[in-house]
Amino acid sequence: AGCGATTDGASSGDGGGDASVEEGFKVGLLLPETQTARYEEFDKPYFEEGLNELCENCELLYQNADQETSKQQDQAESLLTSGVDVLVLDAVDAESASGIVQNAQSQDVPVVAYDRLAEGGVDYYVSFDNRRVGEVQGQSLLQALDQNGGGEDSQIVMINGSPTDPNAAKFKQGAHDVLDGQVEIAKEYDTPEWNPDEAQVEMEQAITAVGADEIDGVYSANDGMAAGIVAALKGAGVDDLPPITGQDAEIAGIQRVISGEQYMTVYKAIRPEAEVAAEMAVAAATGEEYEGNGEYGTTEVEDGNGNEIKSVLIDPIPVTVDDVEDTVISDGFYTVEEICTDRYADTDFCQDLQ
Amino acid sequence: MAQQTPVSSSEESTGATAFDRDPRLMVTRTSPASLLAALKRRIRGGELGAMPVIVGLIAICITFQLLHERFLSPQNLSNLTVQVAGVGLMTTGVIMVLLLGEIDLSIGSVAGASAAVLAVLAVRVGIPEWAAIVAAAATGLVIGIVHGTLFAKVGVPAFVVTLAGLLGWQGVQLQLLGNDGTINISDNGPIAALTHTFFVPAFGWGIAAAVVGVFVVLTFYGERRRASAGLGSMSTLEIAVRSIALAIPVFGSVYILNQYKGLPLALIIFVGFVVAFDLMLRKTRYGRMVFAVGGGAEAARRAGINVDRVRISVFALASMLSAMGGIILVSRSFSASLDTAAGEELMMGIAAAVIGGTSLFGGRGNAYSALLGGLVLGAITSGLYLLQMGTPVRFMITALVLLIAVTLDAMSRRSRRAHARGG
Amino acid sequence: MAQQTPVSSSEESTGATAFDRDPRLMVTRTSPASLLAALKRRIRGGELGAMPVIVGLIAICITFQLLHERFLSPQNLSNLTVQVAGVGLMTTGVIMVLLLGEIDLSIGSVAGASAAVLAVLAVRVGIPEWAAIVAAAATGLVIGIVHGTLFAKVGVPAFVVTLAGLLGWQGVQLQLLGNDGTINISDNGPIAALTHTFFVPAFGWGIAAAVVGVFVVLTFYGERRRASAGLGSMSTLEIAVRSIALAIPVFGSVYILNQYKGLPLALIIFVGFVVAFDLMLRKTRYGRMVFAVGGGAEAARRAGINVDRVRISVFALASMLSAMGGIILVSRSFSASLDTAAGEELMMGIAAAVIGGTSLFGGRGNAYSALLGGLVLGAITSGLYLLQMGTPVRFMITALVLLIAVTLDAMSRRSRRAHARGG
Amino acid sequence: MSRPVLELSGISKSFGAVQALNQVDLAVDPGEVVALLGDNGAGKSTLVKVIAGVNSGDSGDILWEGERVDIQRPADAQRLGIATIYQDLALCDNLDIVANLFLGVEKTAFGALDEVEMERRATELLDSLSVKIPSLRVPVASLSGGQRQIIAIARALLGEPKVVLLDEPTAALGVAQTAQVLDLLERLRDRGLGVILVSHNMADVRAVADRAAVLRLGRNAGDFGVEETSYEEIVAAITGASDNPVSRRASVTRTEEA
Amino acid sequence: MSRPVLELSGISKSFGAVQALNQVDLAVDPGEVVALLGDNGAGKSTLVKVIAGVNSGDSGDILWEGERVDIQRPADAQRLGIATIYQDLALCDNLDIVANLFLGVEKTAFGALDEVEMERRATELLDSLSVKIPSLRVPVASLSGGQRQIIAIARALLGEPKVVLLDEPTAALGVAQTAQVLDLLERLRDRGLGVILVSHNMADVRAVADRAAVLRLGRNAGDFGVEETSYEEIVAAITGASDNPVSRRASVTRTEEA
Ligand SMILES: Nc1ncnc2c1ncn2[C@@H]1O[C@H](COP(=O)(O)OP(=O)(O)OP(=O)(O)O)[C@@H](O)[C@H]1O
Ligand SMILES: Nc1ncnc2c1ncn2[C@@H]1O[C@H](COP(=O)(O)OP(=O)(O)OP(=O)(O)O)[C@@H](O)[C@H]1O
Ligand SMILES: O[C@@H]1[C@@H](O)[C@H](O)OC[C@H]1O
Ligand SMILES: [Mg+2]
Ligand SMILES: [Mg+2]
Repeated sequence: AGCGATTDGASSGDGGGDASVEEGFKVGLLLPETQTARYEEFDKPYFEEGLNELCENCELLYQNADQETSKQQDQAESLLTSGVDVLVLDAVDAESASGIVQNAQSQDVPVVAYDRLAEGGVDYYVSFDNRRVGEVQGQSLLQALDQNGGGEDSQIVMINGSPTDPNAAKFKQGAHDVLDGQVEIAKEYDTPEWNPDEAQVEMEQAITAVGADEIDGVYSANDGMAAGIVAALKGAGVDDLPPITGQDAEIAGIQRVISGEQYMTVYKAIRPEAEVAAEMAVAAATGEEYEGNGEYGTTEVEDGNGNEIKSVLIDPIPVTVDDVEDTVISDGFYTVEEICTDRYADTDFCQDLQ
Repeated sequence: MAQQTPVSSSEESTGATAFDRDPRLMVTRTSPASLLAALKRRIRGGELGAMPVIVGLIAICITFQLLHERFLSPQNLSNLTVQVAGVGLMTTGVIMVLLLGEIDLSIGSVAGASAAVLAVLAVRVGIPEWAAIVAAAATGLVIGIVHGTLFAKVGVPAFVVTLAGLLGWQGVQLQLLGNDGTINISDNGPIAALTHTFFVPAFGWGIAAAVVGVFVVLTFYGERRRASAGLGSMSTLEIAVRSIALAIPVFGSVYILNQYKGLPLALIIFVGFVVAFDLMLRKTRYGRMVFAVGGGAEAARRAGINVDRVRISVFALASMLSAMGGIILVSRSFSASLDTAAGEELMMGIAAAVIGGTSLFGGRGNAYSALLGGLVLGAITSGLYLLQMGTPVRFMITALVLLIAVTLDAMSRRSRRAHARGG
Repeated sequence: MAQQTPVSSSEESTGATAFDRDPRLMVTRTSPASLLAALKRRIRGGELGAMPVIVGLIAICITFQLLHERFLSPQNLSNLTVQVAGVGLMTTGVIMVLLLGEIDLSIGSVAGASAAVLAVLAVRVGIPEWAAIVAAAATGLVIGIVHGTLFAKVGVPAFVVTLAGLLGWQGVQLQLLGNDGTINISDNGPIAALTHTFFVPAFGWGIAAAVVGVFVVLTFYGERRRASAGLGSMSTLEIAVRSIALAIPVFGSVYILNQYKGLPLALIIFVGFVVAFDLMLRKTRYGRMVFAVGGGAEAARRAGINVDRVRISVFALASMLSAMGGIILVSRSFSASLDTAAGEELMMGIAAAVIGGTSLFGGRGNAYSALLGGLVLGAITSGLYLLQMGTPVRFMITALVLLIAVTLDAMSRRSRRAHARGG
Repeated sequence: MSRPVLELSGISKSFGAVQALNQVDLAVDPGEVVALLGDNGAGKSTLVKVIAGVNSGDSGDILWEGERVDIQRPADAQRLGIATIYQDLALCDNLDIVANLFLGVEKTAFGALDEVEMERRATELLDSLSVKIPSLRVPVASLSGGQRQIIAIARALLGEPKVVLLDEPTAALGVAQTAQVLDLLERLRDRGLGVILVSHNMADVRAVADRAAVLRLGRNAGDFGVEETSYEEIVAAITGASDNPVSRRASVTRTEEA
Repeated sequence: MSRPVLELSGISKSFGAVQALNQVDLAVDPGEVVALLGDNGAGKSTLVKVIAGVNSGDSGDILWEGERVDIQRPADAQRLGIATIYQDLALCDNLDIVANLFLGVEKTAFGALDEVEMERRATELLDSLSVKIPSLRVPVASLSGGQRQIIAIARALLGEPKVVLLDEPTAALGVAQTAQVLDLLERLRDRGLGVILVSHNMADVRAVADRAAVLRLGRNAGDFGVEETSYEEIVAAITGASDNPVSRRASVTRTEEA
């Protein structure tokens, strides 16, 4: 049987902790899904780089769960079988993940929660505040509406993420916290699987129901869905697109931002997040106490079971056309060439940089 | 106790009477009254054809219109026709496979993989968009040939082949779109034009007139030939009734669509494929072979039909249509992404075929199922979004309507089922 | 030109010879040599039964062991048995439905909805966990009765009923878990115990001995009865060979599992259900009826079988097993969430049944398919995770192995297929 | 004469636009073999299926031992004591011979199927019908046409029926098996069962039937005592004309020896 | 006599553990009707299917007009000029009568199916076989047993075959239809076709066949000139014993009139 759920909040280091950087050890990384570009493209490679810098001889074992809880559980067991010394877990479902956490700790393997706070008393946690993401999106949207001279009677449409993704609920909460009372929400949808085609149909129906001219802005929970939303608006003959939000700073999203089709996206600076996670993992595996690095300090965050988890929280960054250069490009997230493909070569943004 | 009944001479003159005058047959088709009587008998006998679906579709439309006044607006109906085109093409392919008595679980993944091929070629490789469209469709064709060959030649059940396809081609899709996740395509090239082109009113009227005209002429000519060959044929009255029954929805749709942006190219593509496949299935030797293999593969083989070739070609066509569905999806959203066609498309595509009246057991159905079934599901989705239903409710209502639509059909078919011969 | 062949008196004495001595039958089963010969003839004739799957499973295990030294470690094998239990129960249900010649697309959603019921009752309502388990299983049962009734009585095709179920019950799952999304259950109550209990070594050995012992005694007694009734029966040699063939995997598994945490309760539950359903299918009148309906519903009806009742009961059992699968999934992760059983479970469940050798066309298959097919898919997944395959690659390899496994079976079955009578 | 065990009056049945049976009457006494004759498509099998409860008629009455009964499903007919051998044999192709023989009436011991007992009785039964089958444990799908037919016949006789309906039972049988089945029919008659025999084989009909009822195009077309009616009369009733292919053939072809 | 159009030698075929055919020889000349006789399960249909390419034999040679041929698939046999009527009729139940008749040999006009022409010819053809079918446009699943049989026969005769194999073609037919089919067989013989007729009906065999080849338990068991052999001799060859159910029945039963 597993051990109790009441693991002491300051339990970091009391499991495992006998590995050494010189000899190297195995680090397991579990990411939640592949439908969103960020995990395979950024999170994993950045984490790997970070780990290699701290511990040359360490070996990274990686799995992706395709947005399925039970799959992630199988993968965790597989990593434990392979003998990892620390587990870095981006849970598909934060609450269900308590099973994984307990299983790991019963084998003296410490757990670092990555991006989403797995329950069950993990050792460390690093993330963006998902609720903050929603707030940032909402604030940007309000700002854009203000610029367009809209006030409380502005009408917006909200296209939220998957009803089966707990993150989506957090984004939605954050956005509502900011938007409620400030604007009128004419239509709101949850979108199965974050599917852009589905989002497009939702938007088309919202346009039919409300009228294209009556929509002053659209809250889109991520960039993928924003693609469908833009298409719906263009299809309805809207040339002057209302402000549309996004998230993830996908390349396609950035391209829409520079061409004026999408107002903003949220850039989650994944590199520092991944680097902090690597630092936490090495500390946990070698039995040291992680105290933050020069740039980010630690705070305590309470998880669903009431455990206080030592955490690092990184602020999500809103990116409008004015910020692209200072964020994703200067961070090396994308190069100018990647963004300014043929289709986008004659945008002001690309013209200016060339 | 021999009480012989005399052979009544009124019944028939010789033993070798032509059987189309069999006294047991209660149908004639000359007067309006007998037409109506025949209709009634068909309803009682359960031979309803597409009627239950059409009635269901109308009921759905009325319900939603009562609940939301814009449901039947030209704008919404125009959107609806474009919304259903992508999955509709996939459904047309599924119908071909269902007619064989098989199932294709890979349509979504094939559409997704082809969409990825399209975007990669058009954007990353940079070949002209029309060439990329051809290449994407060809990708579908090749995939279908692979599926068909594994099924027909190697003998792997189609369910398994296409289940493997469902996983495998999604793998390919992920691999191709790789780290980008999403590739935007131009919003004013040929790809985008597929779903964002609308024709001026006159063109719509022209098409409608042509369609109805061709139908009337061909029917009339065909029935005259039947009559002159001494076979039972439709009366002029019946031809007229049928022509009007076609003309009303055709002209009606054009009228409504012309009030918004005009006839959408996507609708023409979709309906065009449906009509083409319908003609192919009903009027050509190839179509006859497809039905024969679906109704009894061994009997077809014994009749000298190359069963393997029919099977391979059907899977090839089905995957090609899925690929085209994928192209339409890309066109609509100006982008190919990791989850293009990776969601409900598979289930909805198959559901549409079944709702439209194509049997899951092979050998019974028609291409129009794609149109009718697609419209039913599209209307439900469209209506529920207008009413802003939450996902759980939407799922449940979709399920319910799906059930009701098919229950209606099943109940009407029951009497027929009772007659079918047993194993 | 009449060249009469004389009636050779050596052939047979009277016209009414007992047919089990038909001179065309080339099989006897007494000597080791004839046993081997019979085996060879069966291989050539394509009557391989479970052999290809077992060989495949062994090949997969060897391959992965060569690629990763911990694949066959007690820890991994122990995990594997618990990992496959949930979907395995769902597969057992699917097999029942496949035997009827139907399909159940709702297993994932039913498992998910039942899991939600379990968690809501146990945590939010706060009834005792064992009562919640019973209630969740009962939920599955009721859902199955609804499906079965719609199918059998109303006549809606099972595919459509369960497609509606797929959507509808997922809607219910979403609705029940509402905004929480996830409900955690206690990690040391009865629910958690289902998958986190392992038995001490002695217990495992006891079970193994009991299983093999019962098998030997029953087989021996049964064959003696056959012999004394003058029917063909197995020789003692054959009984011995079969008993050993059973004993090796049974004792072997116990030995290995005892080296880690011991025999898992979840494995006993899973295998227990498989064995129970196997016995029910092969040894009871009810099971006979299920096969009869699957092989020819009309023939079964004419034999006086209440076809509707058989159908409804099968769907009820299938959904109940799905619900139990859902309970096991909850137990494993200490929580019910929005995506419990909402992913690959459906496809994997059906794929496992097919890989295990149950036909998609009704009337052919057995409950052991759930175990064998589940282990094959579980081993592949487990092995690929150990090797850290990326998702696209993993999808593609899973697809490939699925194909190979079934191709092997299909090829061996080909000769038989060629003989089957045509429509 | 004794009271009919089974009596039909005014049975009608249509399939869509085809009126397959139109006001048909028929009766069979205990210990009587009634041949039901008629051209292809005359409605014989349809009538048999109405009696057996496979399809219920659109109208008309069925009297069983003088009382009106309602036969909705095959199980109803079986409960009354009607055993039926169908023209389309109604076997489960995936099941083996023993399983088909005992389908719906399996023997059990301690709740489990008693395969030994069933196999033993199946062996006996098939032996008595002199059919050669290599193994009782093959799926019936692999049997020859005649072998399937014999299985179907054997099946119907397992219970203790009062009336047996046989729809062309000897059509696929070899000469020896046909002889056995005819013997069997005589034994059934002698045991007091009512038998309705559908057949196109006049020789068989004349050999075992007491009475012949003829259907033509779904209607009654005569009821003859077999002994007092000539072959030509019956054929004329079946085909509906005294000038028919049979009579034409008889007059032009070389002399038949039989 | 003329050279055989079709000659089989040493044909063997087994299904799993059952040896259905064992070194079987058979030949048919042009203009000859050969009856293929045998008990149920003797292997007649299996032999027919080997010739027709449905199952290929395990060993043995097939000579066509003196030359070895390889018949792998039904299409091969059809190409040679072999038309086959199967005992299990091999119709597509979902297709209507016209579609079944012309399956694989549809008439077309401008690339499209010429339904008018096909329906016209179908009408003619079925008329000549004196079968009554309410409508040509119903799926064959709804036909009576005999109606299906007639469709299968009509189908086989649409082409211009040189050899026709008929596996119990009259088993389900009414008296009139049987007479028509026998007439037809005689016409085929007169046109110089080779005909192999599988039948259990000795009267039919004696009426049209020139020669009778007997199979027993998968082996050749005699080859008789029909005219010079008695009924009893043939039955003895079929059953493998001169004391058989047929002879026993003939001796105990009341006098047969036929
Ligand atoms: N399920 C059905 N659907 C439609 N028509 C049917 C159906 N069953 C039978 N019929 C029609 O009813 C008529 C009578 O058929 P039935 O099978 O009773 O003939 P039958 O007398 O048994 O002929 P046979 O001697 O050929 O077996 C035929 O014309 C047939 O086509
Ligand atoms: N596909 C098959 N699989 C296994 N055994 C078969 C198969 N087909 C035929 N057999 C067996 O081969 C033997 C010969 O069958 P066949 O059908 O040739 O007999 P037949 O002479 O045509 O008999 P009938 O007069 O009853 O039609 C039978 O014992 C039968 O069980
Ligand atoms: O970044 C987002 C992620 O947090 C969420 O879980 O899935 C959708 C993504 O856009
Ligand atoms: Mg009949
Ligand atoms: Mg035969």
